[in-house]
Amino acid sequence: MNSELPSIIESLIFTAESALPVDRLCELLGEFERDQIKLALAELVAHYQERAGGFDLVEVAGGWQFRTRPVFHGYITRHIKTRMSKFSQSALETLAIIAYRQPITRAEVEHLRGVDCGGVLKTLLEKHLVRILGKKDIPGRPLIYGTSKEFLEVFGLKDLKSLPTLKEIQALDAVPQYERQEELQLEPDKVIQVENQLPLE
Amino acid sequence: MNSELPSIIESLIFTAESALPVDRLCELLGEFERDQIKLALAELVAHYQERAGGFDLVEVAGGWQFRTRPVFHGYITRHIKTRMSKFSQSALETLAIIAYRQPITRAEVEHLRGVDCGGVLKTLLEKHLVRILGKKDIPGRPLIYGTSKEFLEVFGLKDLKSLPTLKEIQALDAVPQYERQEELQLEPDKVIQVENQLPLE
Amino acid sequence: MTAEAHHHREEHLPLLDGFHEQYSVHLDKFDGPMDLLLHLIKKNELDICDISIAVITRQYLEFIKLMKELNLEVAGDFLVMAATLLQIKSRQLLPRDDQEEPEEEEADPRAELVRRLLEYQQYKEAGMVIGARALLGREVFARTESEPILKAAQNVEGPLEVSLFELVDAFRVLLQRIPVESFHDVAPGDSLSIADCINEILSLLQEQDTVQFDELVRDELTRERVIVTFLAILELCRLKLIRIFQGSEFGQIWFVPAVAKDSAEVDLP
Repeated sequence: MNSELPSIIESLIFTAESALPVDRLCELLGEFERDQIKLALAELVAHYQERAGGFDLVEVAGGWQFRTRPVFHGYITRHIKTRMSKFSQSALETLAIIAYRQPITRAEVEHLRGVDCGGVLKTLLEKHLVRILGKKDIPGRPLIYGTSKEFLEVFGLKDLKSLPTLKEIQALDAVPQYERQEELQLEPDKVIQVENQLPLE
Repeated sequence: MNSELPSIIESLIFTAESALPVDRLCELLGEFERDQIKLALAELVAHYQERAGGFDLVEVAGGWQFRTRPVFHGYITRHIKTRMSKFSQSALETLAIIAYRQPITRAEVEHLRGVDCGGVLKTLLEKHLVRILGKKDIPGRPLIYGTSKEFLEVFGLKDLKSLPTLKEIQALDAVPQYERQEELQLEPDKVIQVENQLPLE
Repeated sequence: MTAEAHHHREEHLPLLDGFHEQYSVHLDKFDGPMDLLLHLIKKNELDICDISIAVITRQYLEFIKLMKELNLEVAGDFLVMAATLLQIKSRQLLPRDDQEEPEEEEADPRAELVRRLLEYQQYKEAGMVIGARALLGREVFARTESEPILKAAQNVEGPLEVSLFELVDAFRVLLQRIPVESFHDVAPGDSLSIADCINEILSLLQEQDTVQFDELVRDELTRERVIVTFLAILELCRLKLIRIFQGSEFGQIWFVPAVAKDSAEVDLP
């Protein structure tokens, strides 16, 4: 095996605009065998994992990319503005429904959430996290939606299969966890008390 | 010395938009001494030099930067051919007009956009997204344009019928129908009536 | 919340003076009726599969009442759910008619709601799990600087990166910019299938000099196909792109390009 191959691959991944799929690597490096390339890649991944430096070599959206390790984000945001604002609960819910149930229509999302989702859907489309897949072959031909490559990139997922399964999520819930929502008192006169105490159970 | 400092510095240089001067590093990492920072930086430089991988940590224009090693430039420039080409707003607009109003002549596109579209049209033809459908039997016999099979492929459409209509996109913002419906009666006394009439289990 | 709304509320609810901000934050936490229902179920320590509709309905209505007292806009979705709850409640309370439908198992009127709640809860939790990941651009960063040797290079080929939404949105923005009268006939609904058909006919005419109507509908002789094809031909004729011929009455319809293709030269700079 060419001893420089890992370095060549490293330089290609380093300079790529987005995550570099193995297929494209093989295309770019036509003079090497696919097996050689995969072996060299594995070597690189092992190196970065062991070293645990400022960044890692990770697989996202079907490709390989260097990304900083999450523990350092507090330092990085001192000079880089965070692009992503925190997602609202409704955005996350809608995104989850689309991710797990795609292809899905707006009406189906709204039936599951019990609320109008037009605004949220538009925002997700504008952020390129969700995309229009086409139209459904039913009367009215409604648009159908699915998640995009950017969704995988932003959430650091290798592919849709690497989403936690709903079963796994349910198992998480079985473990008692603190109520994420603070108590809401419905009797107006008691409201004030609650607001002042705010004890989390 | 903080054993994480080299990694922190590494993550900062990695994410910087241009070469990062030592002064700037010290500014960003106010909790560390300048000497510590310089020492950690020296450690990093030594690491990359010794490793001789795909890229180096080098000092350019008074700052520190990761740069691929020149020996690999022959490989790196191969990227150019597979780099994703982004759409300019004018190309997108022109394509949208052609997609939604085909068959259409160049003059009609230009009338709508209010600017010359020759260059954009040529690019779209070269990218095979748009094709010449024929000639129009009016003075000057202008060419008429329409979208191609590649256009459908790029956008993942089955046919032109699957293009979302403007209405569908605008509908995302619209207020749902039922909000304009009459208010549900929720007056407290009425509710209590219901409670009183019906025996509760 | 607008300043006026805030003011208005203060006049009417001196009781909650000074606590509006926090309170409205709480109200905003509910992402719709399903979310509110789940909260009420949890708060009452009920099992989703065996909820007391009476208790939940009462508290749900109280909540909506409170929202109204606070002058918060109650979205239609909340009212729809209120109606659903009241309907379930009344169905539960109806005397069971044994004579009429003896063969049918007595269905629990709550079943549909329970199923929806369980499903909603699943996605709500999935959303939280997804949201807890380290996100690119927030906790995790990729390299932004491009390599100097690549910066200079122009690229002509390469896969295109654009979404369908961007395309429609570009068209939408364009329409906002230009005067309405020049764009009065924006393709409504299915007329785009006529565009498909036009595209098809013009492609055929590039390969052969003449096309018969029959040729176009031969493979798919449906009412819709015939009508769409006919409309496409009329449109092509109107646009002066084709000429139509008919040999005899009720005879075969032929069409040819309006302009011979050999005189085709590109009119681009």
